[in-house]
Amino acid sequence: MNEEQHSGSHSETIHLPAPTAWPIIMAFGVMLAFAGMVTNFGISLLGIVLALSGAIGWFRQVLPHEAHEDIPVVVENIIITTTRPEVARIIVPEDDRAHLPVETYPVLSGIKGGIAGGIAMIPPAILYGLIAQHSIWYPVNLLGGAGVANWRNPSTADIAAFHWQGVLVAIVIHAITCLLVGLLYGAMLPMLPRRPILLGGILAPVLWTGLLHSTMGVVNPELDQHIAWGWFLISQVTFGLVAGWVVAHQSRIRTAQSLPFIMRMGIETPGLVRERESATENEDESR
Amino acid sequence: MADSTFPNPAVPIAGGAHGALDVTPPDVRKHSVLEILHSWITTVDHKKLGILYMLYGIFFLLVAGAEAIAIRIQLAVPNNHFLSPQVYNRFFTMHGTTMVFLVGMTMIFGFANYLVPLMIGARDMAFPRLNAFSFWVTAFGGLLLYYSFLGGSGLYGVGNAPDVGWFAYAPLTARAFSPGHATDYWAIALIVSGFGTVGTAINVVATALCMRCKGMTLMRMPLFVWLFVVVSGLTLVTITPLTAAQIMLLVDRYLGGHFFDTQAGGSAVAWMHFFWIFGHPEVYVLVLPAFAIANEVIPVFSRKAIFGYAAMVAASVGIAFVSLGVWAHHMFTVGMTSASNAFFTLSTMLVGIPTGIKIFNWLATMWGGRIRFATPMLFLTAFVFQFLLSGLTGIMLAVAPWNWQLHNSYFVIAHFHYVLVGAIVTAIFGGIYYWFPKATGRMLNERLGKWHFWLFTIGFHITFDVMHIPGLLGMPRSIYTYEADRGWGTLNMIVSIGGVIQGIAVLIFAYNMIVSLRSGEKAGNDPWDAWTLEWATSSPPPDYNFATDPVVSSRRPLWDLKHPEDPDWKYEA
Amino acid sequence: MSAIPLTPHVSDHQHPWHLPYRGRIGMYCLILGESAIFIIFVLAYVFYIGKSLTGPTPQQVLEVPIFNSICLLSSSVTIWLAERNLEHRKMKPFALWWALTIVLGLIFLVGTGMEWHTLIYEKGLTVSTNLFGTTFYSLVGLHASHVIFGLIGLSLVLIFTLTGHVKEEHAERIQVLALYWHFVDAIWIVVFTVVYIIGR
Amino acid sequence: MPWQWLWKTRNAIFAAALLAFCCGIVFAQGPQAATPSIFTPASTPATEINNLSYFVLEITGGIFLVVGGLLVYVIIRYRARDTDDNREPAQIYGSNQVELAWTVIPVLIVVVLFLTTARMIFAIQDAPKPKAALDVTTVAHQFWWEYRYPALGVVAANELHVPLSNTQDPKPTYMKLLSADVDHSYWVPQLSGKVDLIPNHPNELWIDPMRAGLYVGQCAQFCGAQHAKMLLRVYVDTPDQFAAWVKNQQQDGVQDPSVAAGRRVFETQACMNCHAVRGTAATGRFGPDLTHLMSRDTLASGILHNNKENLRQWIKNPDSFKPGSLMPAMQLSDDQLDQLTAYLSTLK
Repeated sequence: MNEEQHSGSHSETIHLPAPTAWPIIMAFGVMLAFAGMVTNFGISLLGIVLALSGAIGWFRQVLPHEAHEDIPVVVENIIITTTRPEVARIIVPEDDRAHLPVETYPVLSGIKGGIAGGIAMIPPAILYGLIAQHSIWYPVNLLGGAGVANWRNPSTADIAAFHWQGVLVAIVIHAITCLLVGLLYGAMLPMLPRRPILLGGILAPVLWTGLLHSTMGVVNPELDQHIAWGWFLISQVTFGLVAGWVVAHQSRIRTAQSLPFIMRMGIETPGLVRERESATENEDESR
Repeated sequence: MADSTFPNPAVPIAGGAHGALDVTPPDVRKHSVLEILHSWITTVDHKKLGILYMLYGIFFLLVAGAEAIAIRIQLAVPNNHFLSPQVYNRFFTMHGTTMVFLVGMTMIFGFANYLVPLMIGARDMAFPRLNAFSFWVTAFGGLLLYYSFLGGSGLYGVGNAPDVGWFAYAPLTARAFSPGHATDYWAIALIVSGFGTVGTAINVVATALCMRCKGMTLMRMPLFVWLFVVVSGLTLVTITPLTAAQIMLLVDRYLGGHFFDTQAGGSAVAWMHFFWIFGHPEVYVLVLPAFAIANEVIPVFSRKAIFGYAAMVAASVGIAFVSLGVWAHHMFTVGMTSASNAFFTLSTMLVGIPTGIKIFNWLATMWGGRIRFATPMLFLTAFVFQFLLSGLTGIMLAVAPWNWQLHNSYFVIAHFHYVLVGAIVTAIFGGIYYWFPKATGRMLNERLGKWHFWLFTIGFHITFDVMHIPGLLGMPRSIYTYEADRGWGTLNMIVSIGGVIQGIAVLIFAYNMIVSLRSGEKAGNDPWDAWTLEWATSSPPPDYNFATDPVVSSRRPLWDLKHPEDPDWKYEA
Repeated sequence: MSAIPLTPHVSDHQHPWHLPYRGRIGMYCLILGESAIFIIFVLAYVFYIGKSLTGPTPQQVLEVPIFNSICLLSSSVTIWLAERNLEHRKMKPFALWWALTIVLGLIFLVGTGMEWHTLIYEKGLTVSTNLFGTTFYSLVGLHASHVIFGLIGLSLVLIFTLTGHVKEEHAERIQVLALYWHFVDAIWIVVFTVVYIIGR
Repeated sequence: MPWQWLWKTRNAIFAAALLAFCCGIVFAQGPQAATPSIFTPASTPATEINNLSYFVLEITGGIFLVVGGLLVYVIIRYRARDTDDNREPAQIYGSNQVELAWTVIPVLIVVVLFLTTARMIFAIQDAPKPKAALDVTTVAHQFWWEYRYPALGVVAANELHVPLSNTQDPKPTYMKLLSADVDHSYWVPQLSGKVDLIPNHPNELWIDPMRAGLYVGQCAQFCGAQHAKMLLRVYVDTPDQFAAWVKNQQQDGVQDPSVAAGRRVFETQACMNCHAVRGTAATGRFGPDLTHLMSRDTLASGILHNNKENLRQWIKNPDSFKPGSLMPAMQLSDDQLDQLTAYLSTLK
């Protein structure tokens, strides 16, 4: 394999493919063959003859053995050096925030929390539909309305009726959003202080609802007109609380708050790796 | 290959970490002009072919740039008569076609040819003769395209070049609307140069997969090489549909076929689909090499390893795959169903996610570094900024309803020139400043380089920032002139002035290359204190690249040599 | 043979360094690109089914070329048998199977030629007759041109075999060529399905 | 030293100043009255797109401020300094958590943007057509526009008249878009987004203009030599104006015996092969219908003011205004030109 390039490099010469004019002749022939279509058939003929002779010449270059030339090697020392011989390390102070808890939740717990919360927020939403509009489809259609064709200025009865597109779109939107929020939550969890229930259960839903309240007029005006923000907030908080509860009941892992922010971010760098390895070793010993 | 003797034990150098390599000095025998010419024409050396690709690309950059300047002069004031409508239409068609196929494609393959074998520690490409054929057939295809200025309607007719737009929408390309041979030139020249493109793409993939030096596993390949594997794969599945569409066009024009003949039930929309199935991934074929250059230059000048190597590889592959499913966002106005419009809106927005990851990773690479703003890094910093902006205008265009307003307006022109000039050309300039010392043994003049950078960047922003506005004010593309009462006059004048400034900057660049080649500062083998294998041989490298086959054990083999106390392989393993 | 020690890692020296054969990778790439061309032509064919404004229609003029297809598809088997024989250094059976492959390919080409002759001169279908004619001749013609290129390659190998130039060490290269032939056959299955089953 | 820093970044400051200067010129001058800006909508589709565009601009602007701000911070904070201790900085290889976080946040943004966009696509594209809607068939030609009002029996060219609409009693105009030759695109930015006119591929477009007046635009798909001079003029009339306009257009061409000579020129010099004048033998369809030529403000698809002198010049040599136009110069004598112009001027 790769015979002519990589063999015999220990001697004073190296085999390299020999220069050849056949490829350029063939290329010129191919071009002329096509150029004949816009000029003159004779040019095509000339091109075909050239291309064929190029192909034959090329063929003879590689068969039965690829032609090569020997290039003499003159050995010279190349010094590989740098102007910056030293490398800085990220210094991790040992006493950094040692008083904080040293346990947190794995990334996957966020996804589990997202799924659980997504399921848990359905009952309050449905309940709202039943109480306010006597239809379980009302909140579903509000969410899925964007995907239902011809949905302009719907009446309340319209929204309360069953539309299979609405259900489908609502399920997709709901599932994607819950999973993503859960994933984001899980990814950032190890970086942030604990109290997932306070953060994810109360604070995040309130912020999220506020953000939606201000942008919903553009994102989905039908939803904006028909939405009951109180119930919306309840659903969101349900999501947050359940997600937080699920996360809180996952088994904890140790990478935690005694470390500086850069390590909680999961940054990979030589100095920190050593630190982390030694941390796990200590952990093993302590157990 | 099996044994691993150490013939050159490291020689300690005061104050530096070190390693040692064997190379030869360049051949110093005197050659006649004819001999030199002969050696370049018959060469199968990837380095020489890479340089040929670059020179060819730069030549056509100047040609197509001149066309752009003429276009801008014509548009500088309303109701101008500098160019006739026919000449204007030929110029913008040729400008687009040249820039995409003869400048963009050749320059990126110039980089691939020169650097991929060096970076993976190989002696040449996998198929050296195919490599030569690919270059020459591409080159002759380009010459054929420009020959149309002389021989448009056959040798005896009045000279005219293609004038149907670089997208050549049917049925404007039918014999009934484009008599003569101008459109045939367009199709045939692109088919011919397409052969070369496909050949090189095959070559790059085979080289990267089959020619790696010992220890260079796939996950240790420089990101540059990774990106070019992705680019070549993408080229293989995008240039070929274009060739297929051109064959259909020629069947229509020569054999009386009806593929795009709307009178006989053919479909004009089918051409748009076929063209954009090629046309949109083509943008990524061009921009991924810009990413590739950024992935090499930004870490070296920030003095840090690239942040998130695996994520960068995944994002590149992701971009390639998603880009195959977004073509119809060029067709939001042709009357697709609302569901199709929604689908292509979504798929287009999805491209933003892997590209976002890349921008964040470059920022994280620079974060905490010691950034040296030499000319290559200046260009690459501008690249990141401009690419961010073009990505955001891309999101705007992906919003189908807004696209109904923006499509085919000057906003779109500004957007894709932001990608093509602001991202791709800027990165390529940076790449040339970075690797010129390796290819020639001499540094490009830093002072001229700074002039080039600042003039070019300022000119760029004057031109293309302002160019968005006439689009928002209702100015469509491809018009040779416009009414005076539309309020586009001043804006177009500013845009044209910016274009001239960019032209001057490019001339400075060309001057810099010529001067530095003759009398530039000697580069040495590793002027930027870099980490990939191409810097482990002399500048310019000998014909055989490496006297002995390199062996690597990490993504940054030269870092390992320079910092034996903190080698990468310790971390990566 | 020596190597530059760019801080070799200990474990690297324990595994032999193995890379794929470049010819095979190159052929896979070529097949990838060719597939894209065929996809576009097939899509065009499917898109234009039933869009012709005038006759003749496929039902009126097309006959299913079953014998032809069997010949072409069985040539995939014969070329595979030839490859196996070459690997085992059995040159005579190799040449025999290889020649049979070429004969089968030729039968296919002649069959296609006769089909076209009938269509053009008896049934009056040309490229410019209607959309069906345009798409039919383009797609089938594109495939036929690939068969021709494949046959040229196969014939060259046969000539070299008969003159005694082909040896066991060329097996890898010959397998690459066979790969191309398999691709041409596989494409025929697609073309056949689209043109003679779906489109008819 | 701040001064040193200023001196070092003088190029950047110069660039910023130049940019600010340019923006100043642009906004000091401001868009003119006839500017078809997409930000001054006058019809529901354009208004909804305008609102959506502001929403998208806010989101992308926010992203730009955050990421661009980070870039500027990195450039300033982490540039190599003279006081550099000549060490390599700490090497950081990546972080899965951080990658995950900055993947999910863009995905969430995409979800929001997509839902908003999808709703808008359906709202505009699939809007139900009210009974009161006016139907117009628009046929694009190289390089002019033909308008047919099938319910009203009116054929017009280049200048579209539509009735005013309002939210209480909507009177939208639904256009069926056809092409006689190559691809064109219908774009009047203040009324709606553009829709292409493609041969053998009918499309639809609707507008419900809320303000009377003239709206301009032009063909937005390259269609040949005179693509640039294929201008669009949409007149939004009050109900009375519109009724009067329709009434006039429905009549046959004026038969004025005093210009019979000109009419003879029209009928003998091949004009009638391409142009129609209702009530005469001229029924050509390749060029614009001239039955009510003088009721239009402009000639040659909006590029010339419609008066006798321009009309005469245009007939004499169309190529001097529109090189590549499909209307041939008929090589008429000066007398013939005068007679023909006089005749056409009576077609009110």
